Parts: sequence; structure tokens; C-alpha cells
Amino acid sequence: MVNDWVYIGLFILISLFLPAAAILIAGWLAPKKPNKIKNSTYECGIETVGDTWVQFRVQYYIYALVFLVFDVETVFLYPWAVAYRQLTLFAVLEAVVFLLLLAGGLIYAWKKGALQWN
Amino acid sequence: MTFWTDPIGLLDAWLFAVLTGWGLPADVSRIILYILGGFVLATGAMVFTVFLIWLERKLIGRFQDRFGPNRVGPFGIFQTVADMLKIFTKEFITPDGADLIPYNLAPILSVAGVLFVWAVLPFAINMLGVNLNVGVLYVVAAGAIGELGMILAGWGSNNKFALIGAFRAIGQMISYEVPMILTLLVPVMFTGSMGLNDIVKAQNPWFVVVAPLAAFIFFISQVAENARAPFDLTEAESELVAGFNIEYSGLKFGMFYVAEFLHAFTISVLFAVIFLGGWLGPGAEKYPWLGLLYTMIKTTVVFFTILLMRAGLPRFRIDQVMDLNWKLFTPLAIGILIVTAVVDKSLALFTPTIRVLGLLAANLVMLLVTLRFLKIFAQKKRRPLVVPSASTELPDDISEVLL
Amino acid sequence: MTAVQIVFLAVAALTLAAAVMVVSLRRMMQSALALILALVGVAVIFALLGSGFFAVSQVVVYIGAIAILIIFAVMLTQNSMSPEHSQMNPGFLYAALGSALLFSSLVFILSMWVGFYAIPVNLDPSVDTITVLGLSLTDPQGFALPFEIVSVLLLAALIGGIYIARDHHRD
Amino acid sequence: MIPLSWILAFSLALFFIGLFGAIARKNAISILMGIELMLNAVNINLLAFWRYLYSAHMNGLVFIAVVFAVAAAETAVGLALIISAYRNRRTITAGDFDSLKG
Repeated sequence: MVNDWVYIGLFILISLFLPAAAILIAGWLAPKKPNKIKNSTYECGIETVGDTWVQFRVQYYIYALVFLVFDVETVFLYPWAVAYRQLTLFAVLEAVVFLLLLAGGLIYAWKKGALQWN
Repeated sequence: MTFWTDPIGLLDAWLFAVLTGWGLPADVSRIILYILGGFVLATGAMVFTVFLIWLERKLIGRFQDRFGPNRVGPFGIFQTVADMLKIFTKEFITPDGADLIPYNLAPILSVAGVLFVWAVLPFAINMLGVNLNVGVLYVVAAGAIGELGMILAGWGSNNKFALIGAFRAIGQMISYEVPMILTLLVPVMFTGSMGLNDIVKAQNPWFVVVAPLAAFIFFISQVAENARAPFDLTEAESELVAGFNIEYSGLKFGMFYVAEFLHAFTISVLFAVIFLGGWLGPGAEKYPWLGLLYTMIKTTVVFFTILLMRAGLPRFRIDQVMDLNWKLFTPLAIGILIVTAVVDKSLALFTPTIRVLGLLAANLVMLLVTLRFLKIFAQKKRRPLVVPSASTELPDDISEVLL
Repeated sequence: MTAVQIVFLAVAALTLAAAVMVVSLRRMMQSALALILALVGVAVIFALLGSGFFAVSQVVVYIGAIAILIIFAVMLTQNSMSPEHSQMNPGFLYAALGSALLFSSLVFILSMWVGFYAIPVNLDPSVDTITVLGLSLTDPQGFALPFEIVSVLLLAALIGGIYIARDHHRD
Repeated sequence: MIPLSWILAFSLALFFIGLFGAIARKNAISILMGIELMLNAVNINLLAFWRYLYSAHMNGLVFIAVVFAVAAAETAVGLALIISAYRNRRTITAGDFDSLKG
């Protein structure tokens, strides 16, 4: 069990290291001739106007919000799913109530037009 | 333990004996072997990508009645190697005002987010990194790291278009993660474990038989998460100025490319493992090489399907993509989860055959109900278009696309 | 010192450094990135404590969702704070002093408690913690009530968040 | 193995860094980030106590899961409030939200 995590930890380090090493090697092989025009921001040849870090529509935030709620439910539903074989029908119905409440939230969002891309 | 029944175990035992023979303590030798194994697996995945890129270009070419790469080597098989040589020697152009740490971290995280998954993929009964007891969630977590890479790329580039592209990509990816998480609960439920190898072993019959709808939703949401055609509106290479990766050049750009192709293959393996029985097949338990062959055949079928979708389907619009997810897949996934849980529990006392038939019937009923609903919605939506102003607009409803 | 202890110390130091960056950096975006680093550190600590499930959940929930939400909010409100000005309230030195004082006094008090020097018991390897957790979450004698309350809480958060964040002027 | 004292000291330090952030920062999002750090410190404590003292009971683990949910709900609503306030008043400095002052 602990050994599994040792392997995972090492593997994570390796998979971070490989692309980093490749980029480093390429940076060492590649020519370096920066100039002003080349380094300017690429916006189809048009001069950059205004602050780059523009503001965004709130729609993205609402999607992220609904996503967050469904993401948190994993912490509760995955243990439930793992134990599913040993559960009684009553315990299964409890999770159904849990899911129905979440579905209610989704329906609210839908009816309020929060899921509408416009 | 011979070469034919447990090749990795054999190699591992032999190397372990060699290392301890040199006087190294057992723990240190074990860690060295872990590092070695990890290196082989991760490097293998990266090198395999070179082949995948060639395969994909060749096949897409064939689908479109072209030859594809055919100059370098037989069938153009060394084309990607030549491309790689070129891209390794290209200059890195860093835009002015870039936030350097996120900018350089982004391509690394994108590739790493896909590579992480390989640690838990079971290719055969004993050819795998580890059978982690939270394998399924680990895969989801790796996806989160990939998203982080995109957001960093969009932010670090100091470019409006990159940021907008990143926002769109993230919006799409996090949306499709919802039905993915929900449908992944179904195989976990049937198995009683989150380990991917346990999931493979529990597939009698394959989960695609007992949960076809869940498998379908999982497949489509994985393709959408990979952000390739027909879901590639974050990039739309023929129409927009690329996406979040617009300010990258040389190998840093190449890394995003590698991540995309490797991701396509990884989701094929994942789908084969979780729903198509992975390495299961006659004789696979005894001879892992056969299991590896079965995995690869199933993976290839899935991979071909993804490529066919890429070549054959037109690109969705962003509102269609979002509607498809939030208004069809997510409610349907919740419904599938509820119905499967209740039906399976109520049939727990019957024979396996009745259980399978019951689950199949439940899936069929759900499919019919969904189609019925889609039809009603489509009719509701269509009504305003009947007005004689002769609107030539294409129907903009997702149900139209599906029906 | 065993290898586990060395790893723990390194990760703890990294996490604390990242946390200090979270509260001290001027640019919000960099502060958010430091927060992600701190969250990863906490996930590693969870894994070291033998709960792989919560380590992975930490990455899925905190990094995959909460951190992304925070980054979205930072981008949505980008122009409001210029990084040239101080991000601290006028009396922040008092806050630092108070925090440090409370920290050291709590450590001092704890050091007199016997349990402070406890050594972990070995977990029974035959018990799968995740299964037991799932069973007790739906057990009416166990934690069925918190389980259902959490779903109500999430529903409330969803409705509240959407209601507040929507642009009421537009419709 | 790691002594419990190390873990508790670490989580205390993380908690107080978070507390400092929540008290001392002007920016409302920073305050929220400080609170996230504090909640994480609490989670470490819960897990440590479960592992070292009460590993036969599930209370600690259930509590961690509940803290996850609470953190998510708090972030979702808190950030929605901040965004809404920003839209109306063009500021996210916590001290400027004083329209209820008499």
C-alpha cells in the first residue's frame, strides 16, 4: 500500500522531469536571436490595444461553480460506490436522495438560464 | 515464473538480485527498480507518441483520400522523426511581458498530466505500474493537472487570444468532467474497488454490455476533454488563431502537441480497460503477452473510432458543446447512476444472467425515454422556425445533431 | 531519521513557504499559483499519513475545482487592485505578531500533552478504509445524516452562488 | 514514522499563516485564500488524529469529507459575492464594502 504511493510519487517526478529535460535540451540546441518585433505579442499583426489581462464574462464562473459542486460530491459518492456491494437497499436509496438533490440544483440552474450560452 | 507467465516479475526479481548482490540495502534497490521501471514506462509512452503521430497523420490522410506522409522512409514512417529533429532545433520565442514561471511550466504540466495516468494503466494481468486502490480518482486528478497546464499557458503568455482560448478550453474541460465523474461511478459500483486492474478482473460480462449508456457518455466526454475534432473549438486551427498555445514556439509548442496525441491514445486505453474488459480474453490470465495483445486490439478499435470521428464529423459550436454536456449528458448520467444502482441492488438475489438482462433492459428504457424527450424538445424548438420568413439557418439544437 | 521523515520535512517546508507566498505576494495571480503549490503539499502529506483517497480527493477538489474557481475570480476582477500598492491592511504587523504569539503559545501548551508524542498504530491491512468509510457514510447509526446534510449544503451553495453571480442587469 | 508532534506543529503553522492572511490582507479574494489554508490545516489535524489515535473510528475521515464540502460551498458563495460586489462597486477591497455603515 505504502509502496504503491512510493511508486506513484517517483513516477510523478519522472513524468515531470522528462518533458522538462526535453525542453531544456531543445533550448540548448536551438538558436537564440531575440528581437523586438519577434518578441512582441502575436495578435494577427495588429498592435496590442489596452491591458492584456482583459476581463471575462461571468458565464465561465457559473460553469465552474456547477462543476465545483459536482466535483465535491465525488468525495462522498466514490466511497459509497466502493462499498456498494455490501450496502442495503435503504443505503442505496440514501445515495439516490443525495443525487436527486444535486439534480434539483442542476434543474434550478437550467431554469434560471444559467446554463445558457449566449 | 517464466518469461511467458510473468515477464516483468522475472526481470524485476533478477535485477533485484543483482542490485542486492552489489551490497545495496533492499529498500534502496527497490527504489532504484521503481525509478527504472517508471523511466522505461514514461519514456516508452513518449517514444510511442512519435509512432502515434505518424499513424494518425497517415490514417487521417487515407480518410480524406490523400496519401499522408509518404516521403521519409517506407510509408513515411520516419516523417515524425524528421519533424522531431526540426522542432528540437527551433528557437524558443518568449513574448514580452510573459509571466515566466507559468509560461514555462505550462507545457511541462500538460504532458505530465497525461503521463501520470500511465502509472496505473493495466496492459496485462501483471504488466502494469501499480494497481492503485484509488486508481479511477487518480485518473481524474491527473486530468485536473492537465487543465492547470492550460490555464497557466493562457495566463503566462500575456496575450488576449491565448487567455480567451484557455478560458474556452477550461470551460469545456471542466464541463465534460462532470458526466465523466458520474459515469465512472458505475464500473466502480459493479467492481467494489477503484483499482483499474480490479475493474478489469471484475468484468464478466464486459461493462459495456451492462452499462452501454454510461460507456457511451464516458467515451464522448473523454473525447471532448481531449479537445479534438469535433470538439476542438478551443483551437479550430482552420478558423481561429490557435488557442491557449498561440505564443509558444519550438519544442514548447511541440509539448502541447505531444500531450494532445498521447492523450488521445491514453483515453483509448482507458476506455478499453474500464468498459471493454481490458486484457480479458481466452488464456490471458496465464499468458500476459496474450493479454497485452487483447488490450492493444481493443485500444486500436477505440483509437480508430476517435480518428474516424475527428475525420468525419463537423465541428460543434460552443453553445452546442455546452448544451450537449449540461442539458443532455449530465442529467442523463445522474439518471443512469440512480437507475443502475437501484436495479442492480433489487436484482442482487437473482442469477447473474437475469441481472445482466435487467440492467440491459433498464438501459434500453432509459435510451428510449431520452430519445422521446429529445424529440419533444426538438419539436418545441423548431416551431418558431416554421414562420414563412424562410429562415435558412441550420437547426441549432443539440438534439438535431444527435437524432 | 528515516526516509519518510526526510520527505515529510521537505514537503512541509515547501508547503509553508508556499503558504507564506500566498499571504505576501502582491500580484493576485501569483498568490493563487502559490496556493496551488501549498495545496499539492498538503495532498502529499495526506498520502504520507496513509490516506491515498483523501490525497487524490484533495487534488480533484481543491486543485481541480476550488483553485480554478479562485483563478477565474481573480481574472474576472483583475483591474481592481493594482499590484504597486500594498496589499496589506495598515495594522498587519499586529496580525503577524498575534499569529506568531498564538502559534508559539499553542505549541508550548501542546508540548506538555502526552498525546503530542504519540506514535502511529499500524493500520489493519485487511480493512479497506474506503469501503468502511462508504459503509459508515450511509449507515443510519453512523453518518447518514451528515451525508444528506452535505447534499443540502451543496444544493444551497449552488443556488446561492448562481443567484448572486448572475448578471441581473442584463435580463 | 513521523512523530505526531511534527504534524501538529506543521498544521498549526499553516493555520496561523492562513489566519494572518485572512486578517492582514486587503483583497477579499486573498482573505478567502487565507481561509482555504486554515481549512487545510484543520484537515491535516483531523487526518493525523485519525491515524495516530482513533484509527478504528471513521469520525475523523467523515469530518474531512464534510470540511471539503464546506470549503467548496464557502468558496462558491464567497467568490460569487465578491464578483457581484465588484460588478456594482468596482472594488474588491474588503474594507470598502461599508455601505451598511450608519
